[in-house]
Amino acid sequence: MAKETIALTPAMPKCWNPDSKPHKFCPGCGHGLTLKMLGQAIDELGIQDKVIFGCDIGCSLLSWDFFNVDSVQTHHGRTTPVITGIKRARPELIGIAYMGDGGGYAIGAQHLVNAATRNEKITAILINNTNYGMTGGQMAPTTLPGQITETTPFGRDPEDSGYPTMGPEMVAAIAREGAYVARGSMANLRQLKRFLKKALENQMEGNGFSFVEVLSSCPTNWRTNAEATWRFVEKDMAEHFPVGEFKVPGKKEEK
Amino acid sequence: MAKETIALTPAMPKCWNPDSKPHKFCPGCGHGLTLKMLGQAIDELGIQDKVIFGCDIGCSLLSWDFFNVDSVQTHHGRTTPVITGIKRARPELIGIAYMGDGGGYAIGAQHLVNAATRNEKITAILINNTNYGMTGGQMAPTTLPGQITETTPFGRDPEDSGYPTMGPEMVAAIAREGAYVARGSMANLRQLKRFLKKALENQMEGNGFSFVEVLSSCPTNWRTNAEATWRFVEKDMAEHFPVGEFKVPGKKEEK
Amino acid sequence: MTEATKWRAFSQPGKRASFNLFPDLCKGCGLCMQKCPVKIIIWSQDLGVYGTPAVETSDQDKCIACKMCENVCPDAAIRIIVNPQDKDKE
Amino acid sequence: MTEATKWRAFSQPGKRASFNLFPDLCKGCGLCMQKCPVKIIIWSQDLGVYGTPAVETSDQDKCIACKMCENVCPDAAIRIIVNPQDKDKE
Amino acid sequence: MKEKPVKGERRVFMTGNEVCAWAALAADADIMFGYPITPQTDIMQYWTRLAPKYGKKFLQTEDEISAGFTTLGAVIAGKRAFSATTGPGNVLFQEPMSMAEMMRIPVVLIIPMRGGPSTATVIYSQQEVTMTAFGGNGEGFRVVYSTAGHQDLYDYTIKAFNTAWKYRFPTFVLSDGYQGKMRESLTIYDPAERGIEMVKAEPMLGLPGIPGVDRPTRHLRNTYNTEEELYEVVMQIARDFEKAAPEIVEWQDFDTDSEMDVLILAHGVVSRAAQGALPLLKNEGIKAGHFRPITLRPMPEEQMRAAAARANRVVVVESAYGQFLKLVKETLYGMDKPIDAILRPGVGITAEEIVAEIKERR
Amino acid sequence: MKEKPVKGERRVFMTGNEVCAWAALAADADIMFGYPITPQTDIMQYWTRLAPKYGKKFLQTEDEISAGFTTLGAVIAGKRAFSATTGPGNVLFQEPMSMAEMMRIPVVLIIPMRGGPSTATVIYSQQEVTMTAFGGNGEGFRVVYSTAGHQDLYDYTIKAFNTAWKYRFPTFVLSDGYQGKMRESLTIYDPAERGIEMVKAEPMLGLPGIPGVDRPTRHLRNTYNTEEELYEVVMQIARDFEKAAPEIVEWQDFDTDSEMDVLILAHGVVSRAAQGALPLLKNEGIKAGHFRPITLRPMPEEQMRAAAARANRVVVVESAYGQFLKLVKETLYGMDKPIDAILRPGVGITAEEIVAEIKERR
Amino acid sequence: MAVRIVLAGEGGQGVQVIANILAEAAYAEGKEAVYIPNFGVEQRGGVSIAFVQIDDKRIDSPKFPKADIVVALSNRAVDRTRQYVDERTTFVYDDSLVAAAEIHEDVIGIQAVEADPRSQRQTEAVDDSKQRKTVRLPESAGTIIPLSANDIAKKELHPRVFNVMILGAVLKATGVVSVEQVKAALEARLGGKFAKNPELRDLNYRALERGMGLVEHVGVN
Amino acid sequence: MAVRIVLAGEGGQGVQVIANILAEAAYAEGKEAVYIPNFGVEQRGGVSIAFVQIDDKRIDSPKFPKADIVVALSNRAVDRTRQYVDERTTFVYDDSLVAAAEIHEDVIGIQAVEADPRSQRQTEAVDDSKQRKTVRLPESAGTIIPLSANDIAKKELHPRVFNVMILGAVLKATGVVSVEQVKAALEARLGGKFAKNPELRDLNYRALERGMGLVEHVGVN
Ligand SMILES: Cc1ncc(C[n+]2csc(CCOP(=O)(O)OP(=O)(O)O)c2C)c(N)n1
Ligand SMILES: Cc1ncc(C[n+]2csc(CCOP(=O)(O)OP(=O)(O)O)c2C)c(N)n1
Ligand code: SF4
Ligand code: SF4
Ligand code: SF4
Ligand code: SF4
Ligand code: SF4
Ligand code: SF4
Ligand SMILES: [Mg+2]
Ligand SMILES: [Mg+2]
Repeated sequence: MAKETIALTPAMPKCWNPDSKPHKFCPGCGHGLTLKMLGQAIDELGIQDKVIFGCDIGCSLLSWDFFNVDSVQTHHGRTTPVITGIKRARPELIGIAYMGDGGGYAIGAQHLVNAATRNEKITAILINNTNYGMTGGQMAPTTLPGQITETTPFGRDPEDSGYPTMGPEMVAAIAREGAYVARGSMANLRQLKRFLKKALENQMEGNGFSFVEVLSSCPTNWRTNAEATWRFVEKDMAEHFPVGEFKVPGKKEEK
Repeated sequence: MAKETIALTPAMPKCWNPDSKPHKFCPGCGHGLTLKMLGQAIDELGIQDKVIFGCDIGCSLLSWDFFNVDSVQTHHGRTTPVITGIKRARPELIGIAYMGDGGGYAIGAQHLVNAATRNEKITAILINNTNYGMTGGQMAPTTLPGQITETTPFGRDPEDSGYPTMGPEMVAAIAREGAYVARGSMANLRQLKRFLKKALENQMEGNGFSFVEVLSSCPTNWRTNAEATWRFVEKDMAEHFPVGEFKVPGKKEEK
Repeated sequence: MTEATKWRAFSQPGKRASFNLFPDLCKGCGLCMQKCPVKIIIWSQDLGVYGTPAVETSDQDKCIACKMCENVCPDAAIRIIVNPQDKDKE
Repeated sequence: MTEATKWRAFSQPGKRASFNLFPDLCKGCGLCMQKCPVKIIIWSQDLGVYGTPAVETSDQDKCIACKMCENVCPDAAIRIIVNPQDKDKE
Repeated sequence: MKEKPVKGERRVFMTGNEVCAWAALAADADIMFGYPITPQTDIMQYWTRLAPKYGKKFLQTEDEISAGFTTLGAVIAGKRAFSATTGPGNVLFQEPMSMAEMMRIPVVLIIPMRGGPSTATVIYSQQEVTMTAFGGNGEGFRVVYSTAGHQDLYDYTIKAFNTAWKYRFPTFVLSDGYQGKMRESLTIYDPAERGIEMVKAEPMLGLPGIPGVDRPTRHLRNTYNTEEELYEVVMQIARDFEKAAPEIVEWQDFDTDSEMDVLILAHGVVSRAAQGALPLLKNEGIKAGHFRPITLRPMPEEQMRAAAARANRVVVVESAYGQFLKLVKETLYGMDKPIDAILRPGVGITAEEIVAEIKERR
Repeated sequence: MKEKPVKGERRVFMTGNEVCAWAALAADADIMFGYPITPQTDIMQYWTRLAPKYGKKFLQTEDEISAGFTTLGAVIAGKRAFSATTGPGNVLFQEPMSMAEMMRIPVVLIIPMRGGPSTATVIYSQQEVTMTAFGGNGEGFRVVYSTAGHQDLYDYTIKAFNTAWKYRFPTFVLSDGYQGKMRESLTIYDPAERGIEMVKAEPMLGLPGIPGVDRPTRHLRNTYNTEEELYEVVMQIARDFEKAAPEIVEWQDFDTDSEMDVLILAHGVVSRAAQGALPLLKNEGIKAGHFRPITLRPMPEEQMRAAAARANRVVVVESAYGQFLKLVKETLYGMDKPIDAILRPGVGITAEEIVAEIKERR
Repeated sequence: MAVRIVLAGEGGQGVQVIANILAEAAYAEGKEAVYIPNFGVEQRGGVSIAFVQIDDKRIDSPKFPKADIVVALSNRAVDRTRQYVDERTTFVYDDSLVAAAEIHEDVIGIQAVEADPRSQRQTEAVDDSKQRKTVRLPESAGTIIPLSANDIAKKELHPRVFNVMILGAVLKATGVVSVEQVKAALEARLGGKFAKNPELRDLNYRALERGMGLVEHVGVN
Repeated sequence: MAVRIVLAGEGGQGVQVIANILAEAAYAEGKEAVYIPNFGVEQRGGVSIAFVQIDDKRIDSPKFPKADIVVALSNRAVDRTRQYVDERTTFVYDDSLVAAAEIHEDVIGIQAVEADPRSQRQTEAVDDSKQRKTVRLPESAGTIIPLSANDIAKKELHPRVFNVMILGAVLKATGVVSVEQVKAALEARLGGKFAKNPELRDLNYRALERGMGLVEHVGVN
């Protein structure tokens, strides 16, 4: 049968804001996939009216009007404290702090670390795309050894600037009972959604801090085509960043 | 035989600056003990002419003229970057960043975490006295659960503000080959000196980042007498903060 | 705002499911293509939202309705509609 | 600057070692006291640098020259000088 | 109904920091965020002891940047939130304050100034005037009250909450280390009993209903793609600020009604020395007046110019190296009054010193 | 001897950011620290590609606070270090800059301004004037060059290193997003060949010999216990700054020699529009001149006043909401020239717009 | 006075690279040129605008309110550039419009992907609300020139050289730089590729000339 | 004009608490009082200074250049307060000086530790360079009053009440507040302790009076 043009409703999560679609992310960007999983998680949990979505500066800012949930776009690295303030003020709301690896591990590392320490009852989602996407592809704390970026034109040299930050590992080392810490990947969307959902449920149950890092593509700055994009996420990144849950509430641990 | 008054040279480390003694720390303060061990380590390594000592704001600032080594007093939380800048500019110098738990784990946490990530070849020494000493005893990230401070007048409630930051554990979770990470205590001075010496040697060998947290007293803000001071350090703190080495260079690990 | 918004879609019917591509959403990233287990997704002559080629299937009858393409599309530009008889099997 | 600076010290001789306390360094914190294994360190009538009581030993002959007090003093206000005959045993 | 922290009127003797904590309670502030710094820390310490009794909250953050952004978060969520800082902490606070300026997030920040630049002293100063009024990468769309004593601290801390929430500009209560740590007497009161109604703190986000379904979604942002978009936004804020300015400005004048040999211009605690200098100058046969702007931003321009017009010359006195002087020159531009300045960065100034300097420079 | 990055004179066509990287190389800067931010990032990107060839270093830090403090560390250690930032990054840089101001640590910071307040735009602006000149909790003991094009960027970036190290004040090279990203032609050269000698960067710490034995120990600090101690320190800096000011100030004037109907005051890139407006105004029969301060801090006061004295009225033009205007009013205080202002926060201004406004307001 | 040029298109249509080549050619010819790329926050997906001024003497303001020629290559670009158009402006747009070919931002002549030969076109079109809306042209413009560069490039040459055609059109319309200089600038950028594949040079030159052929010299300056 | 008082001593001698009681008593008496503690960066070990002004009307500047009475309780305190002394100043110092008893900063009447009864005094003293240096008194002062409050407190009363004696001396010298008000202020602070141990009240009152007895009313105001 021939290809024909019809009118149809796309399979967007209910909480997506159709007026801002097509969204502002580049073709093939992992932000879009993560936000799809997050949207599905919000839909499935039925919390669209309770979520406050905060996005950082970095490509995450492009999601400022992404959802039909009340949203605030903050400063680079500062989404964690803004969402913390919202949550402290109104614990009945569900706060999501959405940021990049630069925002979370570099300029905002003190906020991430201390939100984890204090066990803030918020959900932080961090896009690990091994570079600073929005500013055009500089080295991020997560940049892979040897990876060429705008500020490591000869490849990241671990002798000079170290190895990629292991975020969830770090957060798990300081977070305590009630915290949920995981690393998902756009290479495993079902798992990613499960992690995101658990991270939200953990907040809804009032257990403590939830943190999910997401291995995510940046085809624009990596200068990859679709095949190379998948390869980078599934092979190169996976080699450096183990995917899984690092801390699950309920399991009481002695530190 | 009767007590008589004589003239004698005190058993101060050679690199101490006698003109600033008695030093500015309170009676019974662990800063003094740590700096004694550090002074001995510098003497034993014969590096007085190579060390640049940087102190933070916090009681550590009281050491700005403590040693006869070139010193710089910086801003609250910013000693790590200042020493990093010095070391990057002149790798032949030995940079020591000396700070409190507020300076290192709260306001300067992004610097600590990222110096560890980049494996900066500097030595960071952090005084854990479970409070903000200089400002008069507020909660620090390291304050013990239930501990009464000026900003937790009813005791630190982990439900509200979390559990103490596990600094070396966190740093060890992100630091890589070449890093040295340990937690010492004024309750074990010989071991503390060993840790400090190893931390300096690690820098001298150009291996990577060295970090030593020191369990340390603050009798003024804890409002403890000598007996209670020792008890707090040896018992209460030790219960929460395991002493030992968390990362030793040479042991190659896969992350 | 309650009504679900409809978009223009290029629809290709097939034995088990139809492949519906929203050209105003497709950015031509190709992620779907790589993930189709039966490798039927190809570059289309039709253009997507950025003027880059959109995608279509070369033979929709070969589609196994796994929805992989729909899932991996960051832009929700594909919708697979499983034919009624197949739906029961799901 | 090369010459090691001398300070005023209260010196108490004993069988194995002398206990030397620098009143201009002692802040009267009492940390040494708690750590003396033979519990001979006591509050002195003499005052330290902050006008608080300094310390001395109640019976220096009981001192075992372990130097614990010297080591734990954050202000380097104590110096234990082991008597020559004992020195050899060290 | 929840119990009121301050009932009726009460004469008290306290430190300025304690006054601020009580004022925030009286203004029905909901939550304080803060990071310790001398001489501000006591505000937090009093708040942590008092607030729980009235169901109010506190969070000690990891730094001032976080204190600022958590405060903004709480305001966005609909609470009357505030913070306090000074010196290097105020420097860091400029980042969140610039976001507040752009996004019209009301916020109250109490600043007992300390010496600068850098860490400097923890004691006293008036060296944070420029930064508080115009800090960050913005245009100074802010309200700054400069208080001269404990009664002011109480009155203007309460007022700051209403100014901020009514006009939606970041609002600052400036004082100094002396005031923060010093004790003097004042009257505290329940604002309601004096007819002061607190402007309601409405949520900017987290309203009832499903967004996009029951109501439009709220999407707040501070980033723009084109210069023209930004221009419109900034000009709108500028218009709002200028419209509000005449309603916001406050000042005091002393003996400025008739012709003066000299008009002393001073703000904050230094104004007290200026007030003290007037009778002394009179004794010396010098006809002096004193004008004190209470709001440094917006500046009571007309009023200051009117006062200056009646004087032969003007003397600016401040515990900074010309920060207030700059504002004065800008405000009085076009007048030809000679201006003398007594600039004492970081140190206190007394009535006697002012008198001596005025006599000397006559 | 190491190879010189720029030899002789060379006409080139590049972006402003590239110019800055070349200028720093030509000035023999040793190391750059920085954190990415548009429109500054390219400076880092050019530097990382060029610097290794000449044995020079680079470190990307975790944020601007760290970029500032690592830069200071390297300067303390005796290296010619620099950084670059803008907008919100400039806000954060105020903390380390206030330490530099206090401790007399020379440092060069390049700032291609972007729109504000807050994140705003990444494009163009002149809204960081107040912050760059007076930011932080200090008194603005800083030098600020405002450049109008790529030749300026090259010349003044080189000069900034010498000003900073000679006078020991933080020194800023202001430009804007257009300049940073735009390409135009200029001549690059080896400063030595033009007789410009680079002031040596001496170490403040880490000198030869055992401290306290072979030489006095260096103990640097920025904290003081008493107000009086601080006062002496600040006043000393003030005296040094005022002494250096006449040697530092730079300006340009255009057609200001004879009587003018109107004097246009503008700085930076807007000065080019003002220059362009002069012939157009002449065509319209308006006698106009233009004065451009190149140093915004210290301000060429005398020179600006002299130019203003010859004009009937003054028009201030800037891409900000009155930041330069304030400086002008302060500088011209005591004169009675009417001042008009064309304030366009965050947007570019053209010669035609200036002409139109001047005609309209005549 | 300077010739003022605005070029706008979708990210990926290669307007920045054309602008750059134009400015470089002018510079090489001894003229003064200023080129400013527009840089919003988005890496991709935003409208991409380039501002170019070319003159014999130093150019004063880098930004200008109205352009001598505005080239808009997509609907959004038309909207975004309307503000630069007045009665003295020549407004050029591509009437094969939104269907513009993908050309990577900073390389001329390379397209990431092309349609599979098996691809079929859709059989019919429904006109629903989400369908691409048409755009109002800036009527105030002195001259409005529609081009079908995209279609022509596809049909006659190669979709890859669409933006070189546009460059040719601007060149002809303004006459600010000589064709030789532009060819030299192209050579400087793509010389390596041309050497490997001389056909590419030919294709680009033909595109340039075809583009020039699409417009009259409208005497912009 | 306000009576201006400076009290200075080593951290731990309790000058802040005396200053506070003085100011509180004045406030209670219906006067205006301003009290500023000096706060350097060190928690302990620095010289502790208190500035108090008492007047019948509102006090203008919280800080003042010269004091009516300066009390210095250690050598360092003498050095530090020299700047507040001029010819109208009454300068009071303790000539048993540096040997001042430890009293915790914010509590009157408690000393952390006391000498062990077994303690012996040293037999002789050498006069080496590091020995505590003597201090030059501010000769410009109008009146200089030496007190031996510390010694007297030790001998006659109890070292704990040293600072209350000083309070008494200031009270007498200035006459700014009535003894009754000061007693009431003491009662307000220590009432609980007094109730438990009435002897303590007596001791404090005696110290206050003994301190008053040490000086004449010098008519400061
Ligand atoms: C204080 C400050 N510094 C720098 C910037 C510039 N900036 C914007 S986004 C960004 C990095 C974004 O990287 P990341 O957080 O990893 O997010 P991504 O774009 O990769 O998703 C930077 C440095 C800024 N906006 N504010
Ligand atoms: C930016 C800034 N914020 C706050 C302060 C005030 N401050 C000085 S020291 C200090 C805390 C000191 O605590 P810590 O680092 O634990 O050191 P400690 O005194 O306990 O040794 C604080 C908050 C400051 N100087 N600068
Ligand atoms: S630049 Fe990278 S991270 Fe940003 S939107 Fe594009 S692909 Fe995504
Ligand atoms: S306050 Fe605490 S940490 Fe600071 S010097 Fe005193 S005892 Fe030491
Ligand atoms: S549903 Fe599965 S088989 Fe069908 S086109 Fe999509 S990916 Fe291929
Ligand atoms: S994944 Fe989506 S956007 Fe990408 S090519 Fe396939 S349909 Fe188009
Ligand atoms: S040396 Fe040992 S035994 Fe002797 S006094 Fe010191 S601690 Fe006691
Ligand atoms: S430890 Fe040192 S300072 Fe403390 S009491 Fe003993 S001798 Fe004195
Ligand atoms: Mg990233
Ligand atoms: Mg601490």
